[in-house]
Amino acid sequence: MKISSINPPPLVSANVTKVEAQPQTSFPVLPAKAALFSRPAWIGIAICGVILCLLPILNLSFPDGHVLHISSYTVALIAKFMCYAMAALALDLVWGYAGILSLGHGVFFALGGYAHGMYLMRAIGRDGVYQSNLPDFMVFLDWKTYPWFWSLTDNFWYCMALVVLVPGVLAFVFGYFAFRSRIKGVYFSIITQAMTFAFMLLFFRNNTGFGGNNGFTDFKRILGYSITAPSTKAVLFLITFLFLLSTLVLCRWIVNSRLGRVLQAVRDSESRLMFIGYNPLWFKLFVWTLSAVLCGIAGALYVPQIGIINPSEMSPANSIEMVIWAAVGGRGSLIGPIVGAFTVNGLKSWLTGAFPELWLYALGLIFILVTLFMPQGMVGVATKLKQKFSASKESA
Amino acid sequence: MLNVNQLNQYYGSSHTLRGVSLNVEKGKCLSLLGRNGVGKTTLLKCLMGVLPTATGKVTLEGRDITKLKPHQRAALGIAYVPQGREIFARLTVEENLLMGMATKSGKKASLIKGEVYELFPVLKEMLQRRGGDLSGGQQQQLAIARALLAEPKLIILDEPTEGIQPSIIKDIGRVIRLLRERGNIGILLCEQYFDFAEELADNFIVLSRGEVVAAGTQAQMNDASVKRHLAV
Amino acid sequence: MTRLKKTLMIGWLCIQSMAAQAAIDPALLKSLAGDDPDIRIEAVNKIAALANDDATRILNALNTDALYARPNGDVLIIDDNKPVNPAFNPATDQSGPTPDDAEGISVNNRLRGVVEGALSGLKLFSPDIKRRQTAATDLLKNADPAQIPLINKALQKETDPDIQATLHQVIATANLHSPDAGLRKAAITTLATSTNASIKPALQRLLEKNPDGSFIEPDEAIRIEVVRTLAALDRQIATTDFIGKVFYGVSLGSVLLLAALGLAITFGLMGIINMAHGEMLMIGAYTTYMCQMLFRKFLPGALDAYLLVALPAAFIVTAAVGIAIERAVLRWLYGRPLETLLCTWGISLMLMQTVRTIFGAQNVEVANPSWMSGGVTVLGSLVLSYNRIVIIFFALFVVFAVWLILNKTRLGLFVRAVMQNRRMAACVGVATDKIDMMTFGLGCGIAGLGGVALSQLGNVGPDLGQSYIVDSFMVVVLGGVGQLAGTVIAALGLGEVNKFLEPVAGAVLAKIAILVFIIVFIQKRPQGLFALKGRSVE
Amino acid sequence: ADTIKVGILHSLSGTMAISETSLKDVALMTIAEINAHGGVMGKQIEAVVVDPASNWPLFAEKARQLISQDKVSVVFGCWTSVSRKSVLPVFKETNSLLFYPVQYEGEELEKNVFYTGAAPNQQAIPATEYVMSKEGGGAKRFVLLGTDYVYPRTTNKILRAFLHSKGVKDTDIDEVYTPFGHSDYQTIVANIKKFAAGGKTAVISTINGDSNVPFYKELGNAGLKATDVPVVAFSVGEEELRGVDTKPLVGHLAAWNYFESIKNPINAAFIKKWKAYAAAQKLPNAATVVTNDPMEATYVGIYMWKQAVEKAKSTDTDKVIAAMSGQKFSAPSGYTLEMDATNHHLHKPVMIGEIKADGQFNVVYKTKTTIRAQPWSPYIVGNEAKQKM
Amino acid sequence: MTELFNPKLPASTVDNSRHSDHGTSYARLKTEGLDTTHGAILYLENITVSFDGFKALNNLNLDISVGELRCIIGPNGAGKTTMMDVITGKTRPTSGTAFFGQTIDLTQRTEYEIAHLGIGRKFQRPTVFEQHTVFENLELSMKMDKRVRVSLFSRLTSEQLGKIDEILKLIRLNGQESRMAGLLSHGQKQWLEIGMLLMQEPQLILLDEPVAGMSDAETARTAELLNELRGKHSIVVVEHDMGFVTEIAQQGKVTVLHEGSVLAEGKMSEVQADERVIEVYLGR
Ligand SMILES: Nc1ncnc2c1ncn2[C@@H]1O[C@H](COP(=O)(O)OP(=O)(O)OP(=O)(O)O)[C@@H](O)[C@H]1O
Ligand SMILES: Nc1ncnc2c1ncn2[C@@H]1O[C@H](COP(=O)(O)OP(=O)(O)OP(=O)(O)O)[C@@H](O)[C@H]1O
Ligand SMILES: NC(N)=O
Ligand SMILES: [Mg+2]
Ligand SMILES: [Mg+2]
Repeated sequence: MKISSINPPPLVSANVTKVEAQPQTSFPVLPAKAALFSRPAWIGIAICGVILCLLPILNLSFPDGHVLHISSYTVALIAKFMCYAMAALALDLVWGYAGILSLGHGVFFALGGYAHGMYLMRAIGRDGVYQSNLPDFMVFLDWKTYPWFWSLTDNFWYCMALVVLVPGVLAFVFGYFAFRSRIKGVYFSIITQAMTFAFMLLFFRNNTGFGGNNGFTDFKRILGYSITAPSTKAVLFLITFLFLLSTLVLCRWIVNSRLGRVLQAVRDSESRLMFIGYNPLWFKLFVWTLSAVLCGIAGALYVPQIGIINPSEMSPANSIEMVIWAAVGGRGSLIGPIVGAFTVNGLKSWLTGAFPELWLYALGLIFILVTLFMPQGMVGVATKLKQKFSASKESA
Repeated sequence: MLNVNQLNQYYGSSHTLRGVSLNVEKGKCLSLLGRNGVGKTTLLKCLMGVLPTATGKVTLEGRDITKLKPHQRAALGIAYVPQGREIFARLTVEENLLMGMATKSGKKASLIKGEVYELFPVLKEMLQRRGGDLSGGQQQQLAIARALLAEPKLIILDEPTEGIQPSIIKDIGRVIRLLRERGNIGILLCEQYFDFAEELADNFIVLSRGEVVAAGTQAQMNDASVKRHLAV
Repeated sequence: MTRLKKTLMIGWLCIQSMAAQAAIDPALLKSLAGDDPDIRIEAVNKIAALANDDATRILNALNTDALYARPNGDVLIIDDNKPVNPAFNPATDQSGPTPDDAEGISVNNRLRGVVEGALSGLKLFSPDIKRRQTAATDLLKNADPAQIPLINKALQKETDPDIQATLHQVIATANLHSPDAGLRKAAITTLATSTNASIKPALQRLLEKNPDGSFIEPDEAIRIEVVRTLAALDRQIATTDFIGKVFYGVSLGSVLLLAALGLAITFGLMGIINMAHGEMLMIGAYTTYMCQMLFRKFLPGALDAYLLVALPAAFIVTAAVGIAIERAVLRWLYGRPLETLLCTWGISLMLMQTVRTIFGAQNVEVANPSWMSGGVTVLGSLVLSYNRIVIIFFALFVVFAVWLILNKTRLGLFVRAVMQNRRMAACVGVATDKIDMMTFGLGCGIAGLGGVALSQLGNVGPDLGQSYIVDSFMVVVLGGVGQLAGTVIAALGLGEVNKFLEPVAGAVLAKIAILVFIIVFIQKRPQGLFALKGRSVE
Repeated sequence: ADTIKVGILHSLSGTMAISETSLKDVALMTIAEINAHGGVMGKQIEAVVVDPASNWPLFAEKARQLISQDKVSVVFGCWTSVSRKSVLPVFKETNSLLFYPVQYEGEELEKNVFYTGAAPNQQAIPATEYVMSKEGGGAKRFVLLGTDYVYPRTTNKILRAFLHSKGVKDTDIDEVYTPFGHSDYQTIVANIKKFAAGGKTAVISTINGDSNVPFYKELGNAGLKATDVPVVAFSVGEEELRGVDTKPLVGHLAAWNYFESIKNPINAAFIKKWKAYAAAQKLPNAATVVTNDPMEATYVGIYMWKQAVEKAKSTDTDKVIAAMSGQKFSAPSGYTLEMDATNHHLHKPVMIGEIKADGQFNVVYKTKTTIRAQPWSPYIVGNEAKQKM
Repeated sequence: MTELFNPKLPASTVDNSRHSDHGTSYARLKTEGLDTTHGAILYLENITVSFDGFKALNNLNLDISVGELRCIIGPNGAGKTTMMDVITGKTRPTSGTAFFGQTIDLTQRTEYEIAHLGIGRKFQRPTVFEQHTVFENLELSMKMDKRVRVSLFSRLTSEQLGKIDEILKLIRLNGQESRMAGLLSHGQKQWLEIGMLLMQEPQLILLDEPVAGMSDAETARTAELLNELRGKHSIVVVEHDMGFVTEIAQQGKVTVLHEGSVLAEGKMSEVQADERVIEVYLGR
C-alpha cells in the first residue's frame, strides 16, 4: 500500500505501460544560471498583461452598447479570476514544488479576506441598516461594543498588516507542529482539511463575532472612495493584476533558486534529504507560510471586488477547487495554476448561465477528461505540442 | 523453450534493446551478462511482460506470448525474481510466500513446501514478520523462495546474489544447479558476479548498449573477447 | 383536564355496568364534526364515557383521521384499506360506499390529547400487556388524584409487576399534594425510585416558602423525605444521562463507521482519494428508497421487509456503479492518487446531478419500517430508538464481514498484495485488473450498505454524501490509513467524544474541539492510531 | 426588443437546491401562463435562468450577470437571507428590481426589493401566540431551536422580546442553534425532553434546510409526540415534508401564509396548473408534486410585477416601484393580497397548520383578514421610530 | 527571519591543538570542530536495538579510528544496516550510546544534524532524488551552508561547478548530468550515490554494500576509489563481496557482526580462517 505520499507521479512510476520519453540532451557545459522566464514566455506575459490592463480602461472609456465596451460584469469576473489565480499559484508553490498538498488553503484565503473585510465593515460607519457604529450583525446579537479582536481595525494599514500576519502566523504555527512531527502526504492533507473545516464551523457561529453565515457584505467605501464607483473598481483591478504578476515572478524566482530544488527533493524523498544535511522543517515551513500569506493577500484583494466574504470560502469543497484549478492548468509549472483558475472558473461562470441544469455534468466531465488525457494539465499539453512542433521542424 | 526473436524496446525515443534474440533451453541455464545500464533488467522485464516491446517475438514452448500480460505469463509458468527484491513490504513473510503460489488453486496454494525452509532457514524464523522489515539479504532470499514456490517452467533471476552472504550464495548456487539437473526447468540468470554465473551457466550471452555482442557456451565465457565487453 | 379525569372514572364505571348498547347517538357524533372546540371535546368525552367497542372505534378513527362528516350531518368511519363499502356509519351501524361529499373531520393537538387520554384510560384494561404498559406510562405524565380510584381498580387486576410499579408511581405522583400528610410522605418515599424527571418541579415546590415565610410543606419530616427523594432522583437522572450519552456516542460512532468503512477500503487500501465516496452512500440510500417504493407498489403487505431487500440491492447497485467507474476511469490512474482526487470529484458532481435529474433536487422520503420505528424505554426515561440500535449491530456485522474478507480469504490477500505492489503481484500471477475492479466494487458496495443505514436516520437527497465525506476521511485517517481496526476505534471514539462534549460545549464547539483534537492527535501519531512502524512503511 | 427579459436566481445545485428548484419551476410556469395570455404589454416574457449553486458570492456575481449582461428588467430569486443580503449591493448599485419570495426576519427595507414572503409579525409571532393559547396547548416553556444564521437569530430575538412581554421568564426559554446541515439531533432531543419535564413546553423551530429531516426523525423515534411537546416550524412546508415520513410527526405545527390544503377555487386551479406543468415538463417525481408558501409567493410576485409594469407602461425600475404600491392580487391562499403602499411588503393572512399523516397540513388557525407586515419589529429596541415605514 | 530558519548548528568550539597520537593512529586528519583526542572518531557503546522484543543489535561495541577504513561483514540480518541506522540517527537505539568524536552523542541528534557533523552515508538500496537530474543530485549534496536563506540567494561558484564536474567524471556519469536520476539503471544509481557522498566531503563515510550490482570490473574500480580515499576520510564499509573486502581491507581491521554483536574482529585473513565465521557466514 503505497500512499504514504501523494506526490506527483514519479516519471518512472511502477506501472507505466507507456514509457515516458527521457529528455535526451547532449552533454555540453554544466547548467548555467537559469533565466526566470524564457523570452517567449516574457512576451506572452506582457501580451496578457496589456490585454488585462485594457479591460477596465475600455470599461471606463466607452459607454454601454459601444463595440469596444467591456461590461463591468466581465471586469468584475476577470478580477475574481485573478484573485483565484493568485491563490492557485500560492497553492502550486507548496504542492507542485514541495509536494505538500493542502486541502485547506481556503482558510488562508478567507482569513486574508476577513482581515480586509473588517476594515471595510468599519468603513461603512453609520450607513448600515441599523445606523449604528457597530456592524449590523453585532446589533442583532445585542452587542454593545466591538469585541477586542476588532480593535484598531478601523485603520486600513493595520488591517493590511493583519492580511499578511493572520494567515502567516496561523500557517507558521500549524506548519511548525505538523512538519515537526513529520506529518506527510495524505495525513497532512486531511488535517489541513480538518483545519479549514474547523475554521468554517467556527466562523459560521454568530457568536464568534465575524457575522456568522452572512459574513461581511454591503461594503460602502474603501479609504474614502466609494467601493462601487467604476474608477475604484478599475484601480482595484489594476492592483490585483500587479499583485498577480509579482507573485508569479516571485514564485518563479524561488523555484529557480537552489531552495526550489531542495523543495522538490523534499517532495520526492524527504528522509534522503536529511541524510545530506538539510533540515526539511524550515524549508517546508518557509514555503508553506509564504504560500499562506500569498493566499491571504489574494483573499484580501477578492473581498472588496466581490463584495462579500463569508465562511463558505473555508468549506473543504472550496479548497479542493483550488487544487483542481492548479491540477487542470498543470501543477508544478506556476503558469499552469493561473491558466487553470481562469479556465475552470471561466467555464463555470459561462456554464452556470448557459446550461443551468447541465453545467455540473459538463464540469465533472472536464475534470475527468483532463485527468485522463492531460496528466500534466493544460500546460503539459502545450509543452508536448511545442516539443512535437519543434521536433517536426528539426526533421524537416 | 523460451525463444526471443529480434526484440526491440524503446524508452521514449531512446532505443534500449536492439534486436535481441536468445534461447533458453529446458534444463539449461542461460547467463545474461553486461555492464551497468546496458539493458539487462529491461530485457528481463520485457520477457515478463512488465514492459511493452516495440517489435519482436517471444515464445514459450512454441506458444507466442509476446502480447500476454504478466499474470498470464506467470500462469504459463514463468517466475521472476526482480532486481531490487520487490517483496510485498507490508505482508508478512508467510503471506509473501503464499503469494508465490498465486497461480495455483485451492488447497495446493495454502501449503508452503518445506523445501524452501530448508533452503532459507531464516524465513521460517521470520514467518510472522513483515516483509519490509527484513534485512536486505533476507528480502532477497524471500524473493527467491517466492519464485520457487510457483514451481515454474522458466525462472528469471535478476542479480539474485546481490546483498547475500557468501554461504547462502553457495546455497543458492546449489539450488540452481539442482533445478537444472532435474531437467524440467529453464533458467535465465542475469548476474554481475561473474564466477557465480560462470559456474552455473550452460550458455551465455553478453549485452552491450542493448545489443547482443557475444554469445556462446560456458566454455567460451572466459575468452578475452567476452571479457572486453564487461570491462569498464 | 378535570373533565377528562371524570370521564375516565365514569368510563370505567360504565365498562363495569353496561351491556352491549345500541348504536351511538347521531347528535353526539354531529357535534364532533362541529367548529366549537369546547363542544367537540365534550362530545369526545361523552363518547368515551360510552366505553364500548363503537366508542373505541370512533375515537381511534378520529385519532387517525379516518372520521368523516357529510354536509347532512352523517358521520362516517372510512377505512381506505377496505375494498368494498369502506364507509361505516356508527349511528346506523351500516357500511356503504364512500359518499362524494364526505369531508375529513380535523383534529388539532388539543382534541387529540383528549382522545388519546380517553383511549389510554380505556387501554388500561386492554388484554394486551404492551398497551397497558404504554397506557400506564402515559398516565404518569399527567397524574391526578381524581384518577386514583380508577388506577386502584386497574391495579387489582394487574398481574405484571412492571405495570404495577408504574401504576404505584402514578398514584404516588397524584398523591404528592394530598392533604393527608401520611399519604404525602408515603408518596414521596415511593417516588424515591422514580426516574420521572417531570415530578422534580412538584417536589421542589414542596421545599419552597410561602410569601409569609412559612414552608409550603409544613411537615418537616416530609420535607426531609423530599430532599432525600430529590437526591435519589438526581442520582437516577445522572446515571440515565450518562448511559444516554454513551449510547448516543456509540450510535454516532456506528454511523461514522458505516459512512467511513467503504472509504477505508477505496482510500485506505487502494489509495484512491475517493471524493465520490459520499455519492456511493447516496446511491445506497436512493436504492433503499427505490426498494421502498417498489414494495409500496407491489408488496404493500410486506412493506416492513423492504430493508432486507434493500441491503443486497444497495450493495449490488453501488458495487456495479463502482465497478463501472473503476473500469472507465480509475484504472488508468493507479499510482497517481492525486489524479484520483480530481477525477472522483468530477464523478461526484456528475452523480449528484444525475440523481437530481432523475429524482429531483428535493429529498425523498424513506420511512423506518415499523419494527425500526420508535424505541425502547430503559431506566424509566431513556428512550433508545430502534433504528439506532439496529444500526449499531449492523455496523458491527459489516465490520466483521469486511475483516473476514480482507484477512481470512485469498481474495483479501491478493487485494492487499496488489495494493502494495501492483507490478509484482502481476508477476506472481495475480490478475490485477480483476482484483482492482473487485476491490473497488467491494468498497463501493459497502458504502452502499452504509447508505442504507443512513437513509434510516436522516435525509435522502442528492447532497446526502457531501455531509459525510469530510467525516469519513477524518475517521480513516485518524484510525491510520489501511487499518481496519483503527477505523473502528476512531469512529467509535469520535462518536463518544462528540457526545460527551456536546452538552458542555454545544454541537458546533464540540465538533470544532474534535477537529482540533484530530489535528493535535496526529501530531502525536503522524500515521494515525494504528500506525505501522518500522522499515516496512517506507 | 420584442421580449421582456426577467431573471430567475435560484440555486439549482448545492444544499439549497432542495428548496429553491421548485421556485424556479413555479416561476417558469407563471411566466408561461402570462405569455400564453398575451404577455406583458403585448410582449412576451423571456426568462433567463442561472444557477448560483448555493454559493453566496456567486449569487452576487450571477445577479450582476443578469442585470448587466442579460439586461433583465427584474429578478425573481433568493431563498436564504444571506443570499439576499449578498445580492442587495448589486441591486442597489445598478438600481434594479428583486422579488424575494420567502419568509424572513425583517429588519430590512430596500427600495429595490419587494418582499412577497412573510415578515416576523406575519408568521412567527402569531404562531407563538397560538401555542400559548388554550387551543394550541397552553405552552409555558419554549425551546427556540434554529439554524445559526441571521433569520433564526433575529426571529428568536424578536420572539424572546415578545415572550418577555407576555410574562415568560428567561429561565423558561431555551435558545439553541445548530449549524447548517447538522444531522445528529440525539443530544438536542434529549435536552428538549429534559427541559419539557419542567412544564408544558413548545419548540419553536427555525431550522432551515437539510437538518429538518434528521431532527424530525429523531423526534419521532424518541417518542416526543405533538400532544406532549408540539414543534412549530417556520421553514417546513409541504415541499420539505415530501422527504420525511410524516406518520410520527402528526400534530406538529407549521405557520405560513398559505397551505396547499386550503380549499378555494383559485388554489384548486393553482394546484392543478402546477401539477399539469410538472407533468408536462416531466419534472422528477411529477406525480407527487406539491405547492407551498414560497411557491405561492413567487407566483403572486410575478403577477404583481406584471400588473405594475402594465400600470407603469414601462419596465423602468423607478416607474415599476411606484406602480407596485397598492397592487392587489387574488392569491391562491384565498385572500386578496395587497402590496403595501410604502413598505414593499405584502399584506398577508396568517395560517397555522398541523402536519397530517399524508404530508399535508390541517389548517387549525387562520386570520380573518390579511395583516400588514412590520419589517421593523416593534419588539426590537430602536425600531420604534420606524413603525410608520 | 534568518534566525528562524537557522537549524541548530553543532557547537564547534573544540581546540584542535590537543590532538595527540594515542592509539592506532592512521593519518592525521583535519577533523574540523570535532574532538578526536583519543584518536577515535566513532564509539558505539553497548548499543541495543530491539524491535518488539527482537534484538537486531545486542550490546554492540565498536570503535572506528580517525582515518581508518573498516570493513564490516556478517550474515544477512546480522544488524549491519541497523547499526548504520543508529549512527545516522534513523533509528534510536533502545539503549547504549554512539559517540562521534569525544563529545557528541549521536543518539541525541537528528538525521540532518548528524549529516552536518560530517557523517555521510550510502544506503544499501540506491536512494537518489529520482526527479532531479544527476547534476542536481550532486549539487544538493555539496558541502555548503544548507539553511533556507542561503539556499534562496546563493548561486554556484565556478569552483563548486568544477567540483561537480570532477565527481561526475569520477562516477562516469559525465554526459548524463542532465538526465533524471530516476532513469538510471540500478548500477548507475549506486555510482551516483557514491558521488553524492563524496560531494558532502564527510569526515566519516558509511557505505552499505557499495558494490552490490556492480560487475567485477566496476567492483575493482570502486576498490581503487576507496583505496584512494583511505586516509582522507574515516570509512566504514559493509559488504558481502569477499574479493572486494579483501582488496580494500588490506592490513586493516575487519569486523564480523553476528546476531547484533561482534563475533570476530581482526585482519581479513584471520577472520576468514575463523571457524565461527565460516560456520555462520562464509560457508564451506
Ligand atoms: N524508465 C526508464 N526510462 C528511460 N530510460 C530508462 C528507464 N529505465 C532504465 N532506463 C535506461 O535504460 C538503460 C538500461 O537500463 P537497465 O536497467 O536495463 O540496465 P541494466 O543492464 O539492468 O543495468 P544494471 O546492471 O545497472 O542493473 C539504462 O541506460 C537506463 O538509464
Ligand atoms: N523495523 C524492524 N522491525 C522488525 N525487525 C527488523 C526491523 N528492522 C530490522 N529488523 C530485523 O533486524 C535484523 C537486522 O537487520 P539489518 O538490516 O540490520 O541486517 P543486515 O545486517 O544489514 O543484513 P543484510 O546483510 O541482509 O543487509 C534483521 O533480522 C531484520 O529482520
Ligand atoms: N429567510 C430565510 N428563511 O432565510
Ligand atoms: Mg539491472
Ligand atoms: Mg543490510
